[in-house]
Amino acid sequence: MSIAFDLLLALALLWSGGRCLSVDRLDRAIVLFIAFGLLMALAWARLAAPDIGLAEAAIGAGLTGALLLDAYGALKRRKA
Amino acid sequence: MKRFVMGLGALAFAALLIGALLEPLPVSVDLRAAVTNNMASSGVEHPVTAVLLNFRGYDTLLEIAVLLLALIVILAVGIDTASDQPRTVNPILQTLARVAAPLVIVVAVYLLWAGAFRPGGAFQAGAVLAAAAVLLHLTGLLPSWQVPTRTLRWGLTAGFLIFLAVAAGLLSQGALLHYPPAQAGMLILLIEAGLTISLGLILAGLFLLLSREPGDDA
Amino acid sequence: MIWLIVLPLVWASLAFILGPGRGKWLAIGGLALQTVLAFDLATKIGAGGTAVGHLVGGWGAPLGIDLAADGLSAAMLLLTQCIALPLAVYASAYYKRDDAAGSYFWPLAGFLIAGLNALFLSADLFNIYVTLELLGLAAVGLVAAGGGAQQVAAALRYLFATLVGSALYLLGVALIYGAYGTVSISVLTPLVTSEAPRLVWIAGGLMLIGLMLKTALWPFHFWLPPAHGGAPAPVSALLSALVVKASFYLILRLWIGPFAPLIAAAEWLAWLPAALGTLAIFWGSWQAIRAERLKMLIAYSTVAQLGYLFLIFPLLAGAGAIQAGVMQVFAHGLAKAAIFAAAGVLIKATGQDTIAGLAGAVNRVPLTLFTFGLAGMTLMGLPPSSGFLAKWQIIEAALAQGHWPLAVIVLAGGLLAAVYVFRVLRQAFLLAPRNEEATAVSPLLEWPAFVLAAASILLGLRGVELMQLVGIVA
Amino acid sequence: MSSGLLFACVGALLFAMGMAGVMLIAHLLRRILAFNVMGSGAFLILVGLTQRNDVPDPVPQAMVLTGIVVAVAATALALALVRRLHALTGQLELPADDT
Amino acid sequence: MTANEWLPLAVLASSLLPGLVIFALPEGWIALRTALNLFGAIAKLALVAVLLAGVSAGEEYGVRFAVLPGLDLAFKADALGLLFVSLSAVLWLFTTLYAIGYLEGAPHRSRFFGFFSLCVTATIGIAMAANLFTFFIFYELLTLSTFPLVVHRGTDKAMRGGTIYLAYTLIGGTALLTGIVWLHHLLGHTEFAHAGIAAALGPEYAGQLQIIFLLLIAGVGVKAAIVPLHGWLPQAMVAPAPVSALLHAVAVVKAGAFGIVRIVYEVYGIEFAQSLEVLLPLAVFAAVTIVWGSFRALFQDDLKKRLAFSTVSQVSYIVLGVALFGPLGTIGGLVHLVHQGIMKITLFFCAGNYAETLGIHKVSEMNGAGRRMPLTTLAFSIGALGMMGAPLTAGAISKAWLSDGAAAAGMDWAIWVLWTSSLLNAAYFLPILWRAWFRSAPAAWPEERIAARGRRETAWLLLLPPLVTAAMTLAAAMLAESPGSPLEWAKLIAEREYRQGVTLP
Repeated sequence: MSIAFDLLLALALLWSGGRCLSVDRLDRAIVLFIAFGLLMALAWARLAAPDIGLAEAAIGAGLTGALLLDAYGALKRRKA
Repeated sequence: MKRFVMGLGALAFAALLIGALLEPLPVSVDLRAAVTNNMASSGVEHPVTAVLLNFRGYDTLLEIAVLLLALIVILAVGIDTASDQPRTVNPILQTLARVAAPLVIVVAVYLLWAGAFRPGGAFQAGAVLAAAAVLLHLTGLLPSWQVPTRTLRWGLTAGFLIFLAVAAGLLSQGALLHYPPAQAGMLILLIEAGLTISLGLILAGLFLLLSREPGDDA
Repeated sequence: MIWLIVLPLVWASLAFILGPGRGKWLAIGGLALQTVLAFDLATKIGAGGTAVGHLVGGWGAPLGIDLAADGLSAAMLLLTQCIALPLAVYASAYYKRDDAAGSYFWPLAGFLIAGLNALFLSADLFNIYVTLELLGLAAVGLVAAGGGAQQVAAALRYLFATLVGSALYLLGVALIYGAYGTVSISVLTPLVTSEAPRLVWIAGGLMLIGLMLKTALWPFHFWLPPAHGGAPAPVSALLSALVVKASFYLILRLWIGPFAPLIAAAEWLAWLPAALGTLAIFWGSWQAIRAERLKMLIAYSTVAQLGYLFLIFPLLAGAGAIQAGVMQVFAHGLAKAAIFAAAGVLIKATGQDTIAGLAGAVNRVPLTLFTFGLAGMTLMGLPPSSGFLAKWQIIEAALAQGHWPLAVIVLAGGLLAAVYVFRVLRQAFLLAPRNEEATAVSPLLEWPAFVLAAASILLGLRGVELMQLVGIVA
Repeated sequence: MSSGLLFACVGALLFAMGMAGVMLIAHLLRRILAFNVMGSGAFLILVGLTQRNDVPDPVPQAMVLTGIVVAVAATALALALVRRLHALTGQLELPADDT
Repeated sequence: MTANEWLPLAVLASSLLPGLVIFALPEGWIALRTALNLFGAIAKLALVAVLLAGVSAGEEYGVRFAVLPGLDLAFKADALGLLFVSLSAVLWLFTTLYAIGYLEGAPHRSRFFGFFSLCVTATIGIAMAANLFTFFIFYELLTLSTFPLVVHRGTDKAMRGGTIYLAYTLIGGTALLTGIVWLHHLLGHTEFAHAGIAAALGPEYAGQLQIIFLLLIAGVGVKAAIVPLHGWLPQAMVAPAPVSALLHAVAVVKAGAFGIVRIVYEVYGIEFAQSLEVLLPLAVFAAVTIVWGSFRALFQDDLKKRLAFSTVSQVSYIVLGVALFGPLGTIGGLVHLVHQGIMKITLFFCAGNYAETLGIHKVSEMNGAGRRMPLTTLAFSIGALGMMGAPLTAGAISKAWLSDGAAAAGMDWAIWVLWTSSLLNAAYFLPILWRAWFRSAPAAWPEERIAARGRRETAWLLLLPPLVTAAMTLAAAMLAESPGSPLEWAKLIAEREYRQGVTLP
């Protein structure tokens, strides 16, 4: 069971990581990156590292994601 | 062509690395035991916090310096005058944020306190504080930052300076960050309290400074 | 020695609190104190003949982080403070009040110097990673500060190079920790053997490549010329003189430390950096000869001069190679700081950054041109100068071990350097039509540069103490 | 295979992917994403490899915490530069080698 | 530090310190600059006199500092070194006087005199170096300090000359450095010693030592302007007259020639060099240079260029003397080191006077110059006759000893070379004298800058130095046998350089 979950999580990580680098639209890439960060937080939990999980969710996915989204928004606004 | 070669190279590298990862390894040192044995004199009960603020506290000290430095660089890169456009604000959200903000602070304090014996600590607490600030900003309750005032600069730096002062003060004990076991818990809590505030401000600052709308060209 | 790390952190933070453009006196005072401390440390190690250590937190490796200073690190620390102090004086005159580029110079420079000192003192691979990031981000910030599009683009290029370099290094550290369970250099060194698992070889390769990227060794040099050539003069000087040397120091430290058994098992490995270094010398010199902007010429010269540092790797088996490398680090550090500072003066005096625009500069800023000439002597390796001693030592070590091609490369590189140095001097001696009245240049700009250049020459007359100090390697 | 080792291998793949991304992608925001993926890969390897017997080790965990904070600092800095570049030139890619 | 240690340093400092101070002086402080220059020059002469007295009494002067472990910056004031030091010190004084007159009112004099002093310091350093390492340091310093002098005028032509000069000397310096490091690697040191140091290596090193000899001689041969390494010398003529005078008579070419002397006698040792069979090729190159230089001089219309090719030829007299295996040749070569310096500096002073006073730059413009400037032309004539080896001039003494040396070494062809050269010398100098004395002057000089005032044909600071050096040319010949003459000093050196002791006629 846990092995299966790990494998699934691993695949999800690789997929989201790969897609966020290759997807066409920038906003989707950023959203995928945030998803990737959240999956990372899960992986940390699976690795018995809840501290990192918390930090990853808050900083890695949360803050970085917010920064990226904000940057994206600003760039789009200026282009417009 | 370049893409193909690079991709292939990366794949080969990953394969090589995974192959090597799967080989048996002669681990000679295991720090788990060392951490467990020294927990008693570390001043905290949570091993990760003990490593972070005591055993390898020096790393953390420099890491805070990196964070502060990043903030300064962001300030240094662009001194644009902002034209902070009013965002479309949902009044319900605003009310919600007003209620949430004090709650978030309580959560942060809890996380800070919890860090001593379970997952949590200054970083998470600081991140939560920063999240609150971002939330307030997004709901239009907190303007984005311009060049910070001196008070704010004190706030941003205080956590780092407290940490540095404690670290250097402990030189009297024979080494940098050499906590006497009896006072270790208190000193670490002091550092963490300082860090929580400064980290919250810095992390929020990363966002609030970046979200300045740069003018056309300074 | 711990104060060498704490002091710059303190003055950097205080300078930030004081506000934009302020804090130069704090910085100069702090640096003066640090210079004294570095001298003190070097004398102590030189007199005692052994390395000194400091167990942070009192735990000791492998649980805690150790700091250690042997002759090599003491020499690097000394160089750092001795270059930073005159440059601080220079910078205090360089940035005008309200100059956007200078608003945050002092805190950034403080963190940069703290990063350098912490790096030279650290004996813990992961801690070194943190110092590398401190150093790299501070350097990027200095390049970007208040600059135009070109400068920001250069900073971004530099940022990605340094981040990828750190990431490679970090992965190496992760693998080392996985394999041995420690990141302390002193604990690690006896554990690594030539029969180390494949993972350790990969780790070594990753770390060295990452550091070479940060040292801008050919072909990883692409980021250096725009960054060093585009930044304000005091920043270029700090970067070229010190920052790239830090990662070189680490390569050397790892090469003769934990990874020595691996390299002994595959001696041909040592020729790899030497070959890249050779290409760097020729490529960098060639680009410098072709450059049209003065600071680009100097930046390419840095690419070339860094090449010499990597020629010593095949020679490390014999005596004197480390000394030769350190002498070259000193020679290039002092001379390049002086020459970038001098270039800053020339640009201020002539109002342009082209070599063609230098005509007649000798009559306007003679002291600066003299500085340029002295530093140029060091770069060309002409005696009497520390650059000459460095080349002498490399050639001698090469001959002693029968690797005469290295000697030929060094000699040829010296001639190429002469071409690009004299390109500048020749232009400056040309008669110029008396055009616009000369811009007055502050003596606080001219003299620090001169002091640095003079130091690079004087070291060429007395290098004994330094070489003895460097001989004390832990 | 233990979860530790599994995630270490995932880390290796992520690192390689991120590295290829940093080198190949010209768009600066995406390059920042790639750098973050690369960093995450290194972190996974650090913890996963050490915990290949699934016994938690607080030391690498603390290191990764440090690393994450450093990475977010670097990301914020990079974003600041990218946004500045965009404000100055309207570009989101580095100019071809202008050396 | 004892007096015997600091005296050599004081000799160096007597030009170095004034030079450094002069750099810092504002352009307008003429009096202080002049005073410093003269003070330095006179102090140097006084110090040299003390050294000369000491060395002839058997005192040893020397001092050394460690630069790197096992590598010393070392000075010694021995008989050979002092020969060159005294020549430089004497001629520096006169050249300084001349330069003060020549550059009156010209721009950038602080820079000029600063580098001028550095250049003399480098020459003194070369003379007193006690090992090849120290020699090399000052040898390259000489290159660097003369470059700003060569390009002093800042014109495109000056730059071209300067660039060619640099290209030759820096490449030569690289060859020299290669040889020195190689030798240092083999021997572990490069100290100069009587009878040489290279002989300490076994016969299996003969091949390497021959290559090193080639590298070393090629390195110093550039400055000594041995054919085919002489190309820079005529190009460097763009420099102001005092610089040409100093470059040609004292500093640069003599540094090269002196280097050859040190390398042959005190690195290899004359006997060991003979056994390595490297002396004959050196003699052949010297002979070719002697003839080729004289031959090229015939066709130069530019006065300074003609003198330059003459220098090419004459400096190789010294080399030839050194390469002749035997004390007589040695004495001839060494004494010519001094004699050629005095004579050639006279000629360059005079050439400068013609150019500065009347604007004469070419041989074809010399008609009647003797009547307008009799004293200058008198000095010029003495110098020219000396170059030809006419009796009663210093040149005659050198040539006599060189011929005797060639005969003693059994190299009769060298005598023919000397005679050929003398004839060629006559062929390119006599027409000048004839034009100057016996042709009538043109209606107007090319550019008369200094008008004759009463009986003074030009500024006295320009006139005095060539007259003094011309007088010395005669004195060196007439007082050749008296104690303290260059010839007697050369004999002293020869006695010390040959291992078995020498019996001199």
